[in-house]
This record gives sequence, structure tokens and C-alpha cells, in this order.
Amino acid sequence: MSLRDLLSPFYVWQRAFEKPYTTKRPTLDRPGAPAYRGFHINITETCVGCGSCHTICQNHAIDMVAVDEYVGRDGDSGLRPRFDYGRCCWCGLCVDICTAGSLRMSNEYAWISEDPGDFHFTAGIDDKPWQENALGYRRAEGYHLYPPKRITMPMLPVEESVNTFDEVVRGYDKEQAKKEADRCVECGICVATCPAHMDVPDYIHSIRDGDYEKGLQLMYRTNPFPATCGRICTRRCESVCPVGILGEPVAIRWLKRFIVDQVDKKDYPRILNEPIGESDFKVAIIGAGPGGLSAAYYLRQQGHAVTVYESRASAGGMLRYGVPSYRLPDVELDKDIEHILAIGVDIKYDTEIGRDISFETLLEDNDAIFMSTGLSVPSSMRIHGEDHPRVLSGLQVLADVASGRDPGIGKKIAVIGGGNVAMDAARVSRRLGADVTLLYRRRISDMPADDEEIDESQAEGVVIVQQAIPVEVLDADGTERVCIKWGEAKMVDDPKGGRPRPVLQEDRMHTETYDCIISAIGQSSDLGYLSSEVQDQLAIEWGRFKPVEYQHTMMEKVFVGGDFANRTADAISAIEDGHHAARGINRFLNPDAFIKAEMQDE
Amino acid sequence: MNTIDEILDYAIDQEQQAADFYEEVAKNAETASMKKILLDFSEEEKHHKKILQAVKTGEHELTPQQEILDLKIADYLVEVEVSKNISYQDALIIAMKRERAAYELYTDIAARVPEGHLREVLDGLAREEEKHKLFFETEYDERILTDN
Amino acid sequence: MTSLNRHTLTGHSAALDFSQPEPVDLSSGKYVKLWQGPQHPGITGNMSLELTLEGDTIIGCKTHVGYLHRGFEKLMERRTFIQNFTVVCRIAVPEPTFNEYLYSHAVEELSGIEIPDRAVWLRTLNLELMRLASFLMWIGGQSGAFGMYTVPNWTLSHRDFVLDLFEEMTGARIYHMYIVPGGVRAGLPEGFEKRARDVMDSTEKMLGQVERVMFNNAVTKARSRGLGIIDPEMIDPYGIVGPNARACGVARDLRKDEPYLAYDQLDFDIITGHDCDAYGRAWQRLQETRQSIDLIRQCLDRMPVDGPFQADMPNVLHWKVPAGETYVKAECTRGEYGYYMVTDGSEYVRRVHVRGPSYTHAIAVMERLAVGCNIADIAGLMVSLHTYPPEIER
Amino acid sequence: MNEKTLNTMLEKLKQEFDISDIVEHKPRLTTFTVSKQHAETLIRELRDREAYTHLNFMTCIDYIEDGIFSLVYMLHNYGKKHSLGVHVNISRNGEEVFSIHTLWAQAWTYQRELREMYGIRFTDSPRLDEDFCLEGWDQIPPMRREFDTKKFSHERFGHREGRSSEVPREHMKVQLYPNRGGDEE
Amino acid sequence: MFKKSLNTEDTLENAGLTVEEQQLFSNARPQAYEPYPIKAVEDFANWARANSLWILAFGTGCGAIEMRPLMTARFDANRFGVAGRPTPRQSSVFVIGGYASVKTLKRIVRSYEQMQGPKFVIALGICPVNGGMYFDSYNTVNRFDQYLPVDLYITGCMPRPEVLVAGIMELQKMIKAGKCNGANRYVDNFDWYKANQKKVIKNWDMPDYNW
Amino acid sequence: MIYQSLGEWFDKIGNFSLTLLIVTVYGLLMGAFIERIIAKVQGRIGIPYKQPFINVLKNIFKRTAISHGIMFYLGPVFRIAGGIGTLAFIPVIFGSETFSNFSTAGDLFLVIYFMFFGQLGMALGAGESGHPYSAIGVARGLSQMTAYEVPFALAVVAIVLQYGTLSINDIVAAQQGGWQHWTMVTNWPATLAAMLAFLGMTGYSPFDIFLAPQEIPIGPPTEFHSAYLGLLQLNRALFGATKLILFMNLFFGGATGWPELMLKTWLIYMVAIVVGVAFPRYRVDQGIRFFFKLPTLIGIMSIIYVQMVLTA
Repeated sequence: MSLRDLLSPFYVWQRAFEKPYTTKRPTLDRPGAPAYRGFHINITETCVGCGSCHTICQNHAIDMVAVDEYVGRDGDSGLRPRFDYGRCCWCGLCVDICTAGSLRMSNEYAWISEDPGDFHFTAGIDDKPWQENALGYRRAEGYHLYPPKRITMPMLPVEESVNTFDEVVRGYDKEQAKKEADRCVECGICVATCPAHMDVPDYIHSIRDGDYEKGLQLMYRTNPFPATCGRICTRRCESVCPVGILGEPVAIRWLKRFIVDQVDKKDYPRILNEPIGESDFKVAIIGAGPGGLSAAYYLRQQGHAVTVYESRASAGGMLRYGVPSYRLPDVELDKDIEHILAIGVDIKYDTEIGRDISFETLLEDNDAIFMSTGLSVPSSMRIHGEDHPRVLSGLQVLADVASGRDPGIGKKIAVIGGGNVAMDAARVSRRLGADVTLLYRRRISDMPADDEEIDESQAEGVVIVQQAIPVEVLDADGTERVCIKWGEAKMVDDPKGGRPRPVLQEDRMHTETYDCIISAIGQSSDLGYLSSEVQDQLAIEWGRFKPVEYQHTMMEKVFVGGDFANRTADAISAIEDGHHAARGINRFLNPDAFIKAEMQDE
Repeated sequence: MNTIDEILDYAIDQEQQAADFYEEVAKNAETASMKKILLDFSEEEKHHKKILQAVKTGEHELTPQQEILDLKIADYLVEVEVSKNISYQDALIIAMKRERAAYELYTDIAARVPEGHLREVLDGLAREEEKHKLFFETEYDERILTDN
Repeated sequence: MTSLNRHTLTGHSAALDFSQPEPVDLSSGKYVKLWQGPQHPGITGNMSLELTLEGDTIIGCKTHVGYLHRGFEKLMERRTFIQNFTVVCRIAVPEPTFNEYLYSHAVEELSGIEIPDRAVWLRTLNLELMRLASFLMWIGGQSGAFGMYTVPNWTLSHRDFVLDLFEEMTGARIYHMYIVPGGVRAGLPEGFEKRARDVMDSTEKMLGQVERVMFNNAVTKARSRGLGIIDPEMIDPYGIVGPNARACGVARDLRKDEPYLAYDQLDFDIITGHDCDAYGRAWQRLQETRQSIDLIRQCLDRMPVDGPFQADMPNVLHWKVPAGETYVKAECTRGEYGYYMVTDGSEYVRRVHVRGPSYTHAIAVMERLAVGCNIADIAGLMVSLHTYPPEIER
Repeated sequence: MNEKTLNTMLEKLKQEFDISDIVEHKPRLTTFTVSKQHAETLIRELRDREAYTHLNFMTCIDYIEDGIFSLVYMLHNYGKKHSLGVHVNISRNGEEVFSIHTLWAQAWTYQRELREMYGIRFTDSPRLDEDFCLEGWDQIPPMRREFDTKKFSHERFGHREGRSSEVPREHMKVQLYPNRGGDEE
Repeated sequence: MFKKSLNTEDTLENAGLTVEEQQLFSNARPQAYEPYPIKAVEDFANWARANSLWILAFGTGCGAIEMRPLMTARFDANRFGVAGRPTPRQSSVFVIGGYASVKTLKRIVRSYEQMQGPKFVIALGICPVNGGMYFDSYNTVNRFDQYLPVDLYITGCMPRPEVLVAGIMELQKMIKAGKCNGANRYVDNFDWYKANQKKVIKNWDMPDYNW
Repeated sequence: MIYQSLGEWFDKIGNFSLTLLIVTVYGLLMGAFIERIIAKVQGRIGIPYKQPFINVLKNIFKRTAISHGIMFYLGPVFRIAGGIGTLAFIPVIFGSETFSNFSTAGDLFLVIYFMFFGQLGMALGAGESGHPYSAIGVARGLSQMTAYEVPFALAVVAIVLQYGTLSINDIVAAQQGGWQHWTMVTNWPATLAAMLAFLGMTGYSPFDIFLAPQEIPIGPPTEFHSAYLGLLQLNRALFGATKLILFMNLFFGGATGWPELMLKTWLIYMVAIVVGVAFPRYRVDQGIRFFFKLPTLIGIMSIIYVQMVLTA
């Protein structure tokens, strides 16, 4: 024991003359740090209810509960996370995974209650004092729990693609597909948006597992055109994919394509091996497009004798005659169609209703009819000079090319329109060696065509002139060529809502001469094969079928579907219409079975 | 046509004529669906007529100064013949052209009368017809010019 | 009585004699059985000691644990790889980040992920701050165990200042959940460096005071000199690691021996002592606390200011780690902290074993050192071994 | 540890003991499996002859699908800075195992834990049957893979009521397209 | 004295104890705390109770880690009349520091019963509410209110010392208002609580009541 | 003690009650004040001044549902009896009739007896509680007491020899007339020995092992609760203040008024605090060894000093 050891401890008194460490008012003076992980905030407007927070929460602290306000919005499940603060550990994984970036944490941390049942709340819906807190934990910039960027799709280089009808998109390899499939958060929001309600998360899951056969089976449950849809689907699913809110959506279409690409056609019967039911019913289907064939496929599975009547020489409808082969090679389309036919669907080519066989006979001979004749009539622009011989329709040009005929378009052409048909016509024309100018009434951003299509067509050298309203078609004096007069448009906001509308500016007119003009402003259905009585019975209103359950029309045996009925004009809705009609026809043919089944359910 | 009432009566009559026109066309239409559309147009015109009647009795006021959006679609489309199997597109074109004609008529007359209450009424009627035209043009823009 | 195993420090064989003391006849009235804990302020955490006394002297000690057993290793088998990182930090409350780091490191090693440089430095800083906080609490605990409550008040306040730094850096005070497989969750907030340096300065000043007050203290010395002497012979057979071993002069420090993170780029030496008693261990830890402050300053000096702090990661929602087996370890305040992980290629881990240094320190070592102690010294002895029950039972 | 000395050592051990499945996980960690008969001697040899003096830990992996427990002894050589993981496979149904409590002081604690968590018995290990972490445990040893902790927790401890959650996909189906989608009727 | 009164009507069996051990514990049922008949006296007593909360120093879970800053200089709970007390006899507040493993629950129950009324329980963190982090653990209870009456819950993982201070202030308010009667709830539903406790604590080698 | 009449008795008792009240309240207040000083050293704010009163009240209002037998009840009673008894024979304010209590010729012996009496009573009560911690605490407390009583007793003997009286009043009287007459100056070895014993007596570090929460909670009063604990707390305040008054009287010239008393007692108390916050606690064997060494030596020295220097 040294003297130092006795005296040194008295240094302790030094502290008595300093400021205490104590926080004066601990409950008031110490808010959480700016990035403190306190109570949850959810911006319910941005949230899409994907449930990733629910999935990642290791404590099962998050329930997804229905919030009426948000039910029925496209790309929104109508569910919002509800937190159980008897479980939450404030790890913030839910914030990190939040696909919409709507979930965050406040720096509030005090919640005291006598009742243990109190600690529940739906963030953003239940009124809590911290909802407006500006501080708190946010996911840091550059920190992700899933890759936000899509795996780049290998494409044919533009220099090559512009000269060939070979498929532009090369497709993922296994590694890429696995990586891309890995980005899926398996929320299933896309399932609702997909017109066919395909099991998107499940077949993406099968890619991760490497079980492509299972993926194919899953796809065929809702869609007998996976090879086709894997290439040209309008993929509304991707537009609502929550992963796409802060990053790029999962490439659902390419993954679908990937699965089909992995499976050889000759393995289809073994893999799918659909059970064919027993039935004595006969069903006729008018139109061998996606809608008709889809209905045929699902009806055939029930065992009905299905006959498809097709006016052209090949099946596929718009898929074959409207979609150019650099987007959808015939061989891929055939892969789908051949399997449908393989399960025993009978098809009669070059058979036009009204010409070769009357609708009434069909009605007589069959137990049910499904009509899906699509939109085969190109819309007319109804401008002066439109009947000029050098004004071609986009549909015609595409059909000619698909059938191997030369559409005879010349070297310098104009395409009018902004939809996929216009794009296809333009890109086909480029491949045929023409300089293409595309005139569109509105802005590029308003185009209904796929963004990819627009980008690719521009890359391939299509010149897009936006806000150009064609006003008149003129003869180019003394030549085979044709003149078009068009006026610039300005975009005007419609006070009643809707997208901005283009208004012609009469003082800004242009005239240009082309070898031909391809008009692709829209199509309508041809009801010519139906007598007016039948048309009356079908009760078509404002150009549409009156909606009845299961694609049923007002006529007893008649079901309709596809572009013909739904006007969304894409293959996937036609496919779902066909599927749904098949379901409806089934119910119609076997009402007892369904009543029994429903009674059993209850 | 010197008094306001006279002008309004004329306008009401015009609307009635339009309604009759659509009914007549509907009678000849081939399909029930097209018939329905045309009868709807006719109803629309009758509705316009009612508005004008209300203006006459003072229950409704015209709004001569109002800016109405002009999509100018009716300006450059071709004239369409009335026929039995007329399409929806054509029906819309006929309708918007008729409204445009009425609008032009009132504007013309308005330009000729001196400034005052009468002119205001005529202007108001013109606006009213413009509104009707916009209705059909919007429908055309939405349903026909879908661009796909 | 003769059969009672009174360990002495004479001869080498004593260190290797692991036999259990034989039970004594309590009904003789000569001995008292006394339970210390779990409800007892002198116990480090929620555990208990079953003591057999003869007078004031302990002749038998049994450690009882399990009061905090939550079955982490089982829970981890049914959570995905990302979910586990939030769970592991709960294994050791005073220094959760070592768990986070080791778990993340094991997963990264098995799945072949290389973390970016900035994440390496942020992790190093985080671990060193944690070491500092833990040591500060320990100093308070050791002082408190001998009945001096001034020092705990000071050190725990400074620990709280370090926790404030953590709060800024990671968003939480205790369970930071900052080191995530693949990197860290965020960079440093603005002005952090300055605030950290201020805390380091004030803590260093406070440590000076603590040294004068607690270490140069006749009573502390009287209490802790000669208490719980660890024979250097015991170190390997008993698996003694960390400061407890270094205080005996055995220079083993994983930061130097098998450098991880940025430790091979930091400038420091292994500190060793030569007193094998409680005082020596306390002195050792005081020096290591200072070293920790120095290391934090070095980290702050050399911290990359930008760049990614997370490696490219798969989607964690269905993350499968390839089949494999690894053992990763780091030097925590108590010594070698290790994670043994076996994966089988699924979304869940096959087996994780968490090796905490307290496992040996609090049971085998404690039970041996306690024998012959005065009953009043048991708390001091226990704290001097720096045991922490949750890492024993997990 | 340099590769050559490691290989020499392993070769030497291979000759004496029944060693298989040698895997070098990283430069500082190698694991292998040894038969149960040779294991005790091997571990002792490693400690005394090869200077693997530090027992990092001892644990067990349940390979329920193969019907075995794999005991893992992680030994460390401070001099060479190298760890050796020794796997010993034993049958899952109550096979008794040698005890290493005479080699390391803390080993009996591990063995006591393994007895409690897996139900493995170690011959002559002290205090083997004393409760370690659990008290009054009346189920199968909890770390065995067939023991479902969540189910058990739910049954014995219960959860607070008033919770329910919807699956977005199912919820949307019911709300938006009840008759459509993939389910065949 | 109380402990010898083995034959009163309303006694507990304490079965499972050895005869010697039975002698060590009371068999009498616990009795509810009756407020003083004069309200002013009761209010005054409550005021005194509220301003002198002695916490039992039993760190039952992670929560113990935040008790240290709370009791030391940074947050200095002493100035609110809070003090740590190492013996249950003298404590009036039991702070459940988070999860309770079955083994600890047994000790908690015992310590709680040794506390003299009026006594209060604060449950920290999420685990006592609904299992928290360890909702699926085989060794921790999920709903603490099944086993002991809780007067106040503070959510968080861990709740910061600041919230603890806020919780203590809230508890003080409740005590002053005479609303804190968890201990009486325990007495009223004694059999229910005991049954729940025995459901999870399988080796019930302690007395049913041991005050 | 012979008083003229019963009325005078009542007066005495009344006066004593007043003294008792003042000293108890003062003791409690001083406790809070000292706590705050300690808190200041620890970097804290510390308890409010009212806290000790609330604590006592709370404990008295607390319910008791337990007993360990008669002796268990009597423990606190003996203890407070010891405290009151000690105070009863100490003249608090020198020269004041009201605050002279029952001070008589041989009161110093009585006081020392009562100081022991309380401790022993407590020991019996705590022992009855049956708690091993109590028993250990009691053993520690008593052995430490035995140790510090030695230097204290030696110091007292020294001053008894010095002043030749057993009356505290006389001892105080002898120290009047300025600080140079205080025992502190005239017999510094005795004061030193007594002050060292005082460190042990107050129960602050380094001699607080018998109450230590870390080493064994919480010493003798482990099982005491509610009103019993309230009594113990009251006694601690009362007895603490009484001891200070005794020390003040014996070694620091007593006090002629309350302010003087408060200042002096506080300063005396501070001696224990100054040491207390700076040191951990000794184990009991170390404590005994400590007291048997230096303080006892000084105590013996003080007697020699008295004999050789003062009375020579």
C-alpha cells in the first residue's frame, strides 16, 4: 500500500466541480437520431400492398390487412401492412425491402400502454402522432436487398436487325434467367393485372429451381400460348411489377419465353399430358386466333368435340398475320398451335362463315359456339383522298409480308399511327428497305405502342414525327407517288380529364410526297358474317357486346371473346377470353355438375 | 328572327329537327345496336332542346363568354353519307358535322347583329353547340382514334 | 474434506486436473449452501452460482445458466439468411455487433461474396466502437463489484455517449443490426467524425481519471490483487482466450494472429500483462480500452468517404447459400468469438454454432477459480473474468 | 499454415487412422471425418503430438435424413494458426460416445449441453444429466431436427389473438376476379 | 404466526414439497390489498408510493442492459424517486426486462410473490406482449400477462432509457390515480394464474405461495 | 437523575420529543444532502430533498404479509430504541435547557451502551429472518463493529481520562472558549482514532461490506420490509445524526446553537463521504485488520498521550 494509492483516489472529487452528465428532461430533450429506427410510417398512397414486408419479417410482426380505400386499384392489392408491436424488433428489414419505397421509420420511440392488446396499428391509416415525422430511418442510397436493375437482354445488333426478319431478341441463357428470376419478390400483384391471371410468381420460381417442366405446366394452366406471349405479350404485369417502382420491373415476358425455350416441342405431350375428359358435346369456334384456339384448348380438355373454323390458310390470326416474324417467328407460334391441335382440336382452314358455311347452320349443328374473329377491318382515317391507291393499310402490309407476298411499298414511305401495328408496319418497311417516316397525332410518350418497340424502331432508323395530324391525301401529280398534307398539333388539356388531346393548328401545315402511305390508326371488327337478326340478338351496344358472365352473349349458345369483344386488342386478353369462355361453355353445357359442386362447397 | 325568344324558338326547333333526323336514320338502321346508338344521339339532342327551353323560361343561363375546347376534328374529316349500314365512326362524324354547322350558323348570325343582349344570346347558343360538338369529338378521339 | 479438490498453483499437474469436487455432507452443519443469483446485483447478467461455503470460504462452486436460453441455434435453422442477421445480435447484448459481423462474414464466406472496401472500414469502426462501449461498461462493472459506484456512473455515461454515436451511425442504441450480409446498411452521417472524435477525447480523459481513482487505489488493490489467479498453464486446457489470457502474458489476439477486416492495415500491438489476477486483468482491459480508442481514431482517419458499402447481392427473399462449412472468429472484448456454420444449399442454414468465450470462462474456469475464494470476492472474480451468460446458453 | 506441412501431417494421420472426406475450406480451416473407433485417440494425438491444443468448441450436426449425428470437434493450433474440424459420425438412436473431458476442462460442459440438446450420451462425462439450459424439459431434445419449435411454442405458450393477414395474391383474386384465373373448375 | 397456519380453510396445498419445506412457506392464500377507508389517506399513501419506486434488481432479459444507463449518471432515475433494490421484500416495482424463459419465469414468479404489496409490474419490450423476437422459441413465454399481472407495457426492442423514464412517470400517474391494481388482479385470479404458470413450468418444485 | 416534580419530567419528555423530531428530520435531510453530494461526484443530479421522507412514508404505508417470528419484529424496535436511547443521553445544544435531554453525570457510558444495544437487537432480529444473506450480513456487521469499537473505545477512554469526567456535558463545557480548546486540538490522537472508527461506523465505503448489494444483498435487513424497513430508515437517520452529535460533542467542542450544530455535524459527516466516494469497500477481514492496526495504535497512543503529555 503506497501513499499514492491512498491519495490518488481522492481525485474523484475533481468531478464534483464539473457539469453533471445527466440529461435534464430525458423524455423531451432526446429525440431519436435523424436515422433512428423508430415507429413505422407508411405512405399509403405509394404503397402497393405487395407484402414483401410481411414476407421478410422474421417475427411475423406484419399483417397485410385490407384497406377499403385502396381496393380495386390496378397494381395495388388493396392491402396495407399492419404492425404488431408485440413482435416487431425494429430491424427495418421491411423498410429495406419495401418495393414501393413507401415504408419508412420515424424517430419516435415512446409508446406506453396498460393494455398489451394496444400495440397494433396500420401505418398511415390509423392516426398516429409520428406519421408526419420528417426524421427517421430510410433505406440508404445504394443499399438494396434485391437487385434493382434488370439483366440486360441480348439483342441482335441494330445494324443486323434492320436487314433481316430474324428474331431481334435473342433470349436469356440459364444463368441470366436465373438471375433475373431471382429479382422477383413473389408478391403476385401481377397475377391480378395479367388478363389471363397467369401464375407469374410460381413459374418464375420454377426457373430459380431449374424445373422448367413445372414452369411449362404452370403456364399452360392459364395460357396455351406461352411461346407467343413470351415474345409479344403487352406485359401489363410488368407495368405493375412492384420491383419496377424503384428499379426496373422483373422481365416477366422474357422469363416466360425462357421457360418455353428450354423445353423441346416434342416433350410437350409428356410434360403437359393433359387429361382429356369425357363428353358428347360439340362446340364450334369461329376464328383460329389466340382467343379461339385458347377456348378450343380448354374445351378440348373437357372432352368436347371442338371444331375451329378459320377463313385463312393458317391458324394464329393476328399472331401470324399481324405480328412480324422478327418479333414472333412462325416456328414459335407453331410450337403453341401445334400442341393445341395435338390434343385433338379439329380445325377447318379456308372456311369463312357466311360464305362456306352459314352461321345459322353452325348454330344448329353445335351445342355451343365461340366467336373470336378479332378486329380485321382497318379503321379509315376519313380524310379527303384516303381512297388513293397508294394509301395502304398497315394490316394488309403485315399480312402480305407474313404470307410471303411483296406489299410493294416503295422506297420512301409514311406510316400513320402510333400503335403496335404502326410500329410493326414501320419496322417491316425498314426491313424491306424503305425510308420510313411515322406520323403520330400525339407525343411519343402518348403512344400506345410498347416503349421497347418505339426505342427499337427509332434505333432502326424510323423517323417519328410527333404531333402530326394528317388532314388530306393528295395526288402527287403525274407520278405513282402520293402526297400527304398534315398539320402540326398542339396538346391541349381536357378540362374534363383524360389524356391531353391534340388540336390541329391550321396555320402550320406541311405537305410531303411518299411512295406510299401506310395507315395504321386502328381496326374494327367485321360483323358482316352475322345477319342483322343475329346481330340484334347479340345485343351489341355502342359497338360492344353487352357484358354477360363467362363471355356469354344474349344468345343462348353463343359466346364471344378476343379483340372482337373486349377491345383491349392484345393477345393475352383474347387468350383469357377464350379460357373464360371455355369455362362458361362448360358451365352452360353441364349446369348440374356446377350446381352440385357449388352445393358441396357450401 | 329579331327577338331573343324567336331565336331561341328557332334553336329549339333545330334541336328537335336533329332529334327527328336521328330517329329517322335509326328507323332505317340495319342492326339493333346501331339503332340504339342513333336513338341515343336523338336523346342527346332532346336533352339539348330541354336545356334551351330552360333558357327560355329563365331557369338556365347561357354562358356566352365561356371558352370551349375545339378539337377541330370535324374540320378535316370527310362528309359522310347517311346509309343503312352506317358505322359508329360515321355516325359520330355526321353528328359532329351537324353540330359544327349549327355552331357556325349561330356565330355567323351573331356577327351580323349589333352588340347587345341578342348577340349575347346568339353567342351563348354558339357555345352551346360547340359544347355538343366537343362531346362527339371527344367520343371520336377516345373510341375511334385509338391509334392501335 | 480431503477429497475436496482445492486447486493450488503448485506444480503443473494442478492445471490439468479437471476432476469435479465431490459433494459435501450438508447435514453436517459445517457447510452452508448458498445461491447467488439469478436475482442478484453481483452477478453479471441473469445466471446463478451455487456456492458451498465453509465459513467465509468457498469450497465448491457450480455455475447454473439457462435463464436466458432462447434457443438461437434452433431459431436460426428456421429463418432465412437475411432474417437471421437481425436475430443473432441478441445473443450478446453488450456487444451485439460481433455477432452481426461474424454471422455476416460466415454467410459471405460460404456464398463467396466480397464486401467493398468502405464496408470493411465501416465494420471495423463499428466493431471497435462496440469494443470500447463494452469495455467501458465492464470497467464500471468491475468497479461496482468492489463497491465503488462512482466509476460506473462515469463509464456508463461515456458508454452512453458511444451509444449515441451508434444511434447516429446505425439507427439504434443497443441492437444496431447494421452489419448485414453483403456489407453494411448505410454510410456515416454528416459530422459523425467530429462527434466521434469528441467522444474519444472525453472518454480518454475520463479513463485517466478512472486510472487514478480506481486503479491507483489501495482498496481496489487490496481486493483484487491475488484474486482469481489464472495459472498460465491453464490457458490451453481451459480454453482461456482474450484479455484473460493476455493478462497472463500470452500474446494471443485474433486481430493480429489471423487479421480480419481492416485490422491488418491498422497500427497496433498486442498488449500483454504479467499479473494473472483480477487486478492484472482489469489493468489489461484498461489498456485495451485505450488501444480501442486509438484504433477508432485510426479508423476515422482512414475511412473511405465514398464508394459502395454493399456488395452485389442476390434477392435476399429467396437467397440460397451454397452447401459448405466454415468457422469464422473475431476478437471480441472477451476473446475469441466464433461462428461455426454449416449450410446445405437451401434457403435455410443447416447448423450454426456460436462459440462465446464465456462458455469456458464462466463455467470451467469460474468453478475452479472460485474455490478458495472469500464469499465477498465472488462478484469481483466473476466480473474480472468478463463473463456474459447469454453467449453461454444462446 | 503452409500447404506442404499440412499435407504431410494429414498423410501421416491417414496412415494411422481411418480418415475420410478431407476438405480444405480455407487456408486456415480443414475438416475431415474420422471413424468413431479412432476418434478419441486421434483427438488426443492431435492435441499432444500436433499441438492442436485449443478446443474452439465441440458441437453436433443433425443429419436426420441420413440418420446420423455428426459430432464436430474444432481444434486449433496456435503456432500454425490452423484449425482442424474433426467430424465423428454416430448413429442418431442413442449411441453412446467417448468423452473428452479428460483432455479439456470445458469439454464436459459441451457434452452436458449436447446431452440436453440432442440426447447424446457421453461415457463417464461428469454432471452429464444435470440440467444445463432447460429446466423441466418434457419433450424430445429440442435441437433435434424433428422437433418443431414453432409448433411447440404455439401450443404451449399461445399467441395473442386478434391477428390475421391476407395474402395479396389470394386477396386480389377474391376481390377482383373471383371466377377467373387458373383454377379449373 | 402466518407460516404456521396450515389449517385455515382457504389454504393452498403446496403439494410436491417435502414436509420440511412445507414448513418454510405459507399456505395461506394471498389477500387483496384494501385501500385505506379514508380517501385522503389513501391518496397520500399513493403519492408516497408513486414517488418512491424501488425496482427489484433482477435483470430478466435484454432489458437489463438499459437499466444500467437508467440508474447511472446519464439518466439518473434516482431523481424521480426510483432506486434499485436487491431484495424483493423491499421492492415495489418489478421490471420484466423483455423475454422470460421458462426457467427464469419460475424465478420471476417466486420473486414477485415475495414482494410486498402494493407492487407493480412494468413489462419492457415486445417479448412480454406477444413473444417478440422469440415468438417461436421453445423456451420463452409469449404472453407474459398469462402468468403475472402487468400494470404497464413499454414497447421497443429494447425500449430506450428515455421511454423507461416516461414509463415510470406514467406509472407514477397511474399509482397516484389509484389505478395500479395488478397485484389485486393476481389475487383475484390466483387460480387462473397458477394454472397458467404450471402449464409451462413443468418441474413445479416451489410452493404455490411463499410470502 | 432526580427531578423536582412530575411536571418537570413531562417537560423533559416534551423537550426530548422535540429534540428527537428535529434530529430525525435533520438526519433525513442530511441524508438527502449527502446523497446529492455523492451524486455530484458521480456526475449525477441525485435525489430530491424530500426523497428520504417519502421513502420512509412509503415503507410505512406498505403492506406486510410476512413475519419470521417475534424477534423479527423486535429487531427494528431494538434498533430504534438504541437510536433513541443514544440520543436521550446526549446533550444536543450546549447550554440549552430545552435540548440537553437526559444528560447526566455518567451519560457517556450509557450512550456507548445504547450504541451497542441497537446493533445487537438488530442482529437478533435479522438472524431470526432465516435468510442466509441476513446471517452473513449480521456476522460481517458485528465483526466489523467489534473492530471499529476498539479504536473508538480507546479514544473515548482517552478523553475521559483527559477531562476526568463521564459527563458529555462536562466534556463539552471543557472545550468551550474557542477552537483551540477542542479535543481535536488538545487531544488530536484521540480524535484521529475516533474519526477512523467513525469511517467504519457510518457504513460508507470502504467499510460498508455488511450492507453491500454486490457482495451479498443487502446485509442484515434483507428480509425487512414495509414498516420495519421504515423504522430502520428512520433509525438510520436518527442514529446517524446522533452519532455525529456525539462526535461533535466529544471532539469538536459541541454546539451552542442549531446552525453551529448543523455545520459541524455536516463537516464531520463529510469526512466519511470524502473517503467513501473515493474507495471501494474492504472485505470484512480486511476491514478488521485495518482497524486493529493503525486506528487501534493511534487509540493507544492517544491514551499514552493523555497520560504522558496532558496530565503530566
